[in-house]
Amino acid sequence: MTDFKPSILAFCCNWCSYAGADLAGVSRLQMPPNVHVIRVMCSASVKPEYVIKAVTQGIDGVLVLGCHIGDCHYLTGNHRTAKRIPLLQKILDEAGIDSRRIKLDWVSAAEGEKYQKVVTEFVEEIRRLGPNPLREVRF
Amino acid sequence: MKENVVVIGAGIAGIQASLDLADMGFSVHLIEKTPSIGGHMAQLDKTFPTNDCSMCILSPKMIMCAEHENITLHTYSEVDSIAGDFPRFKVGIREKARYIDLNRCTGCGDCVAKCPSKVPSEFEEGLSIRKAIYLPFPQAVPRKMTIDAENCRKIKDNKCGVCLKVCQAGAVDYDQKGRIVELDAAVIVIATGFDLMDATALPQFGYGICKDVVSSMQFERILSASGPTGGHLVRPSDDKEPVNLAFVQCVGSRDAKNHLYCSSVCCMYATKESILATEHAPDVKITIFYMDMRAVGKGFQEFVQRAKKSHGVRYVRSRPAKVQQANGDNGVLVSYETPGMTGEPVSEEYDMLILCPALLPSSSTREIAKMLDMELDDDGFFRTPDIRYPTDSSKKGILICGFSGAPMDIPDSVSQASGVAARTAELLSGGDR
Amino acid sequence: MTDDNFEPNIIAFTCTWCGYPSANLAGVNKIDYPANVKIIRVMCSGSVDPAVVMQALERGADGIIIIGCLIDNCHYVEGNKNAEERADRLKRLLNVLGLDSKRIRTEWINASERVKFANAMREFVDEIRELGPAPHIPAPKRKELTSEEIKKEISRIIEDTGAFDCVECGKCTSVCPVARFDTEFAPRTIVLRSMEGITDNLANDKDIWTCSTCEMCNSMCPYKVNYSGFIQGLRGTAMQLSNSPVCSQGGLIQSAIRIMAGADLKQNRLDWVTEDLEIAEKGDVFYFVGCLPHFDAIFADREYLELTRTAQSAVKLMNAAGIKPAVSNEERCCGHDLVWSGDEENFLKLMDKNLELVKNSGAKKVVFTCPECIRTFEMDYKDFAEDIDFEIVHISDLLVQLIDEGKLSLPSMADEIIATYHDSCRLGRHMGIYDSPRSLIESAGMKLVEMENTREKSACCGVSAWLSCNSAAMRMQLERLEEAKKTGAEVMLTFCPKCRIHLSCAANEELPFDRERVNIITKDLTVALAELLEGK
Amino acid sequence: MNDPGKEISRLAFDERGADYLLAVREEYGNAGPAFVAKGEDVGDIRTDIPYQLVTILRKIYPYMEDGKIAVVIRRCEEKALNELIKRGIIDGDRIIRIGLACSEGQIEACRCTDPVPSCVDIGSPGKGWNEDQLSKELSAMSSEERLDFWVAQFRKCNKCYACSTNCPVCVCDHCVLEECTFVAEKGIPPGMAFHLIRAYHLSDKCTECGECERSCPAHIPLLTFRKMTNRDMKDLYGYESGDTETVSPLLTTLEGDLLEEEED
Amino acid sequence: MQRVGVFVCHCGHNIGSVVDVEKVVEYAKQLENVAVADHNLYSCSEEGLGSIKKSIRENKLDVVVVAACTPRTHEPLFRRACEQAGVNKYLFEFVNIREHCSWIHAKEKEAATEKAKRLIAMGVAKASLLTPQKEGEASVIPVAAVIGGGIAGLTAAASLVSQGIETHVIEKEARLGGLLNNISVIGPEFVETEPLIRRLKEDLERSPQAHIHLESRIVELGGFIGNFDIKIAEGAKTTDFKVGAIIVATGGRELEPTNVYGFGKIPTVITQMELEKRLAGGAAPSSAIFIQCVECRQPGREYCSRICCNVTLKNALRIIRSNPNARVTVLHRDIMSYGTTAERLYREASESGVSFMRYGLESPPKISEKEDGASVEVFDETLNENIGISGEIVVLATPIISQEGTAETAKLLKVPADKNGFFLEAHVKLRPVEFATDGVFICGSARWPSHVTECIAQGLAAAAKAAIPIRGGKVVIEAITAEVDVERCAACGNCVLACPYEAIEMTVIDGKRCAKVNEAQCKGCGTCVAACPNDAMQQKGFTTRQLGAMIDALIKNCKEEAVE
Repeated sequence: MTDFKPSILAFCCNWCSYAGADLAGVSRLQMPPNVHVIRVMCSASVKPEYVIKAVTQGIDGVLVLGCHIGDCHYLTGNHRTAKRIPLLQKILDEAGIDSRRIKLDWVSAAEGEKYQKVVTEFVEEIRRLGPNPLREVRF
Repeated sequence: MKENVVVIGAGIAGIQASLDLADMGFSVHLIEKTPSIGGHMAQLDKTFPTNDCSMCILSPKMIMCAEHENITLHTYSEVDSIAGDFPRFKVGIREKARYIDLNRCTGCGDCVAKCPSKVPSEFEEGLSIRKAIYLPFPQAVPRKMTIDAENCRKIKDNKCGVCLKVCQAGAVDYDQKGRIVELDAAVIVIATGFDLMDATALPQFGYGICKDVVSSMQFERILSASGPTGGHLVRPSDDKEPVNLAFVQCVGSRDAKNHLYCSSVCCMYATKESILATEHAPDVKITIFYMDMRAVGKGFQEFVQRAKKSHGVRYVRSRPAKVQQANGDNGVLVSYETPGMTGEPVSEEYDMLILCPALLPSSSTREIAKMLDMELDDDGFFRTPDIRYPTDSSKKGILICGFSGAPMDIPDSVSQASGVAARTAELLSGGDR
Repeated sequence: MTDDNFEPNIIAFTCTWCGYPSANLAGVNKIDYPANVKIIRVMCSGSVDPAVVMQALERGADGIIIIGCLIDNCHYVEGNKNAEERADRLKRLLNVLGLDSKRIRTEWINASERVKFANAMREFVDEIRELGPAPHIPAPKRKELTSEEIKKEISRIIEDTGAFDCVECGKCTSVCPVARFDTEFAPRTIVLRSMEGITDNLANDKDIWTCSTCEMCNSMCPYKVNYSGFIQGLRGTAMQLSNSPVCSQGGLIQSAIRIMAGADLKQNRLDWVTEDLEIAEKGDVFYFVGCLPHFDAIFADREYLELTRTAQSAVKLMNAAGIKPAVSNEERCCGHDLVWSGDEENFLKLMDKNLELVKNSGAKKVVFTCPECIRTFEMDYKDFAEDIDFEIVHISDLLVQLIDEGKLSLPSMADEIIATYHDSCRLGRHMGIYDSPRSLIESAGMKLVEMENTREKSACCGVSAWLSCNSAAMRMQLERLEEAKKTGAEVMLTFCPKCRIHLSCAANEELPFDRERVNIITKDLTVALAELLEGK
Repeated sequence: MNDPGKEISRLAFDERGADYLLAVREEYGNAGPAFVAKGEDVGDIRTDIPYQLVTILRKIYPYMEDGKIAVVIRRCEEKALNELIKRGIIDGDRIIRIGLACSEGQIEACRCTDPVPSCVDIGSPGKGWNEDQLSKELSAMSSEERLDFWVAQFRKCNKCYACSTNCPVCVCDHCVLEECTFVAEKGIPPGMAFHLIRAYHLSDKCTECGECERSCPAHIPLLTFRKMTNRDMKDLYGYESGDTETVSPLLTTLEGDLLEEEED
Repeated sequence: MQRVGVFVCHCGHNIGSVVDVEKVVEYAKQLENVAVADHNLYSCSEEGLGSIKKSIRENKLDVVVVAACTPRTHEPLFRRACEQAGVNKYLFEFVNIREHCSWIHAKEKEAATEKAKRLIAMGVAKASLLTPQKEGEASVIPVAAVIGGGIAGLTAAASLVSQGIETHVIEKEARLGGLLNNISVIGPEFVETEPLIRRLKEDLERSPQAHIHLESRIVELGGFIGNFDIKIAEGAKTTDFKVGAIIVATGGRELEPTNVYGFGKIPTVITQMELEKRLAGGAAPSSAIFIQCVECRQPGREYCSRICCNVTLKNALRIIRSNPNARVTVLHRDIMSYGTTAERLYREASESGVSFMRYGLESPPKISEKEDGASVEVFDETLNENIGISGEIVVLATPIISQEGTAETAKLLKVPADKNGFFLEAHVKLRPVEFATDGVFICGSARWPSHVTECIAQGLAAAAKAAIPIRGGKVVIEAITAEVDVERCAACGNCVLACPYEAIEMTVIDGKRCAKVNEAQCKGCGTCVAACPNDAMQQKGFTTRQLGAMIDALIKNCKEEAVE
């Protein structure tokens, strides 16, 4: 349905993806207004429980954006993220929640355009997937 | 006891030098001719190549400068005399009368509203007016009013006096006198920056003749949200949004009859201003007349590519020779030779023309050089004799940084300003190499 | 003074309809006439270009006779009238040059009058034999330049004029008045091509001749490249490669000047000196008249020019200030047109003669009215000759000085007329004299109205050194006249005789628009000032 | 087998020098975990009732300052014990293992794929199942059907915490699911988050002993969910819980197998 | 409950023109715990800060939320303002409604205003749960290390030493001097390089404070500002030492052209460095052709390497000065001789006969070998003609590229490098010689190709920035480290293994096994927090309840919206 406005949560790490988002802003790269950024110190500090909480309570999509492997301000923080999120996606898939609602990607401080691309494509993907089925499911 | 260091000129170079010196533990006296620190960078809307809003990255440093316990500000003051030599200089600072009690004034602005006499504002490059009692710009530091004696009816011919009545803080004091502050200083840092060349000296460009020919600094003010037009891109003659506008580079620079040197920053700020212009007025078409597109810094080439590709800026490698009034009194006719193959004289009509005049060593650079008989190079910048110390002037103990030494952009000025702090520490720790 | 076995060399231009048939009939009827005569058939006597006649005299003919139909039955209605009128003007020029005007003769002979033809021939040959040989100027020798020498020569020119500094910014082309109309011509491209060492096309490059050398580009160049000096140098080299220009007036004036350079003539340049004018052989002040008499002769059909009145006025003004200027009949053309068309060899001859002249007159100050002459003295003479010790001053500066010193007082004009002043490029941009003419106009009580393009930006009259007269020049002249008219001035004052000639030439043409737009008379400022003395 | 109890107590006390024995004993008609000191009567030890003794062991371990404890452990319990040893929660040397091979019926009940302990002391090793029937069906379903299935199942949960209490590897005393930081609805049933968080927490510990499914009063097929999660863990990182060396992949760096930078 | 103050900024035009600030302020007023909501034109100006401080005092606020630009520039500024108004500087939350809202949704004003509301709701939710923190302090070892012994590194070291600061210089080659070792004279004033390097070397060798390590590379690097410990492999042996600050001056190197313009095939086609050697030997060619922008300012390597034009001008003049009738041609796409002395060099070159020809990127010069050199055919844009020139040598002006081994250095120092391999400084305009990582500084061509004079200036600047913490003696540590709730910790060991810095160990506290964080070593990344299953591990300023509250605020907002 066309007027479906997806609500999307994005975790951005202070050193790379948050700075990339800032650069996208400074370069006035336009993107859909459905993404809400939470600044964390490192993508590795994003607890999978947050993602589960968000998805199970109606958030349509969660973006976890960290530094490129090797760029992490905290050395190998983003390695852990790179291990956790795929497993989380599989578990959600097992439970029937479409794993494409969760996306992990790497955006460096100099990649304003990539941030715009990731955000815009993710919103399109979520729009295609439609609203989160768990929204109406009343437990 | 902390040694005293006097820094003359509070542009970005002076501010950065003062902050680094103060962080190193020296007691800094920062002298600024105008009522507020900030220098020309305060007038800029954005800075290249990241388009950071200039005031947003400058005001934190200005505030840190004002609040740093090791820095004493002497604004609206000039260097009266410098005697002695390294490391015991005697500096006389003439603090001009502001007719305002700095401790009481809160910068609320009630007086400005009532003041009757209007004066063209230097900060807005004459595009809008300020009052006789004024605050140079909203984010001024110190945020205190100043009464400009020449234009104040009360001080000049003892009439009016409305600001005294209106000021609840009772900060106005018409018989305040300027004073001379004597201080001794171990090292003197000169950061007197640049002045924009007055383009009326080149009548062929029509500055001051055609209304729609403006200087680049005026255009920066037009683009600025806190500027005279509130950020709306309109042309001076009829306040209409220009459809096509052009930049002319090297006005007075790279010109054997005026200034042979290249002012280093005009190519980049013209590109920046053109990108900003397309943001303010999306369907404006922009042409930049240039000689060599000197985009040499980090991210500069990509910046120019972006201007070309996603903002449709047209770069023409040619220097216009003549600018005449188009029809009526708005718009201009620019005649230049088409570059390359055709090579024939063409004149095109533009709604608005922005000149990028030469950036000259400032008048205070000359005054101070005369006062200390320091050597200037043939372009009027301070000579730095020893290549190992780019910030050492021809006199020991007197250091220079920023535009007073050579044309350079903000990052280089900031680097030199920090370099001055290192040299000061070297000189004063006796370990001079 | 004729040596006895001198056989004159006579050329007869015969028109096809009368002249030539009469010669045929003379032949058929075996009426002989001296063999010195060589016959050239032309369609009509009117088609004989005075320049061709002059060049014939220059290259070796002793006498030229033009034979056309009887007046009023010229096959082309008025061909012979034109021929007559042109021959008169040519005679006057020869007279001024010191060549006997009898060397040119016109005869109107019907096709059948074969006897009249033969008699005319015989008569003319005797007359010329009587006169003796005309001075013959050999054609200038062409030095064979190898491409290496050319390159060296050009880089010397580039060195002298600072052309190396050119950064291809295009300012010169964008202000060049010629380039605006003639899209082929671009000053920048000419400089660049030579800088890149491309000199092979110099032998047939026509562009270098179209430059009007008005130095608008010099005034605009940010790196002080002396572009006009560059063109002057190039033209000199081009001449060596026998790349000669197409001169206006068919090269008549150039060949007259070459004659003045090559031959020792008994000139009569001072016919304009009336009794009331006091001039002298020697004196502190020497007045260099220039070729005004010659132009008056050549352009006699435009009476309102009255170029020699400038000379008269100048002397009158000087006399009024108590100066008896030395003026010499031996004066030669200053050589301006030759130096600008690359004929350095003859230019140097003229220079030596003139410098000799000034030295003999003992003058310490030489006064000029003609901007081209003063520019040639001030710049080219000082360039080539070393011993220039006299002061070079223009009449305008002299008059202003005299007025300041109170030696001269000009009564101001009764009814104030509105005038505009045209800065000739030689006086303005080349010499930098802008203010004295204006102060003179003001002190004369005239209301000066400035044109839009004035002082350094003053527009060019389109032609210099008789070289670049073409459609572009024409449009420049019309534009200048229109600009003058637009100021509402009644008269356009200037000091330059050449500007007045060229601008007058434009005014004569058939105009595609209402003539009123360009209808403004030009007047020489010296003459205007002198008229004040006479209370006009 | 004659009386397994005797055999076990012999093995534990006499042969392997244990001070205590932990086993399942039947008393007065109901079977439960029994903690027998050396020399005490072992009683009627039952080896056919599936009971997670390692959970009990973990709970009493802090209070047993010294002495060796023998435990009757099946393969899944052995692996659970290894997980606890790996995390330093239990000192392996103090535990004596008495391997019990599961009976056919038990293997079928647990759809166990790895029923034989490393050393079989009691019972004869049976053949493990290769696939859990339900998880096969589930993975054949579309994600909507799977979602409806699990929503229906999890709607039955009344948050009695039996599953986490009885789970040998669920070591936290204050379980985060008891608070509303992540499990928003305070009411019953607790919503999907409860189960998904638990699945994630156990992904690198669960040894598929099936105790959660057995102890769930609402009969939610939790073991199937555990098996599917473990299969994901195996697919992603080739990790199977149950040994004392390999560190959980969620805690280690990418080492060699660097995720090649997806060049987009 | 906390009294929260919300201050929404217009930021002049940047936010005010897209987000309806008044409507957002009204919305913020009715949020839970919000005592006061206000807006001003420039919150970062003195006036803005003044009004916030006044509002904190008047309304006795506990926590401040500012909705403006990115926290990465102004967070310290607003935190200090809160401190001055009596609020602990960590009871402050920054909501970015400029870069993350108004600037990127300029055309959807309505949606941008709604999003701003939601962001502020999330900010307030977190702010209500903030707790006061105290910053840690660490002492600074008064020793500095300079990596790289080129002109920039030597200047920095010489300046530090002469300020009385002990400095280690770590140079991977066998001798100091870097690129200048094989350049004999530098433009634009033709200064000899040998005495310059020699004097700097002597200053260092003479001073007891300086330790020069040649042929040495850093193998290990740990610690943080004030307490770095460096292990270097010096020839055979390895030495390690502790330093307070590190200056990176690894410089750049000249690009070896890869089969372009016949390099490698035609012997007379050489690079600038090769030409420097020949000119140093005094052998000036009779004619030379310089080609600029070789393999740069083109797709794949877009940047302009800033110095090659001036190097070409200098070398062209050296050829002409030693052989006046030499013919020198420069094929270029722009001459980048910015500044005073460089532009005069350009004038002098063109006046002494160097001819400059402009070629387009699409029509590069074509080279063909000739017996006594090479001939070049170039399409001159201005003359619109193909021009053939021949030259005894053809010099390719290739760009300065990043030093090899930059990737390792970056990894060791944990500092970013851009796509061209040049290090990324903290802020391109205002912190050009510092890295985002505290205590690590950058100067010279490692940051960006720079002239010798610029390298020296940046060397001095880096020395100043390094001297500040060392002279200060102590350094403040951000209070965002992790802390363990001993009560809840189940000693599962996840955090110990997860921590990238091994800053956590398992201990026993009054009989209970639990994890313990070494505050000084913890960098505050939060990896352990995510690994901890039962919320025992919390990161100051980013606790699970705070972030949970933010997620709740978003969920609540979306539900309301769905209902509308």
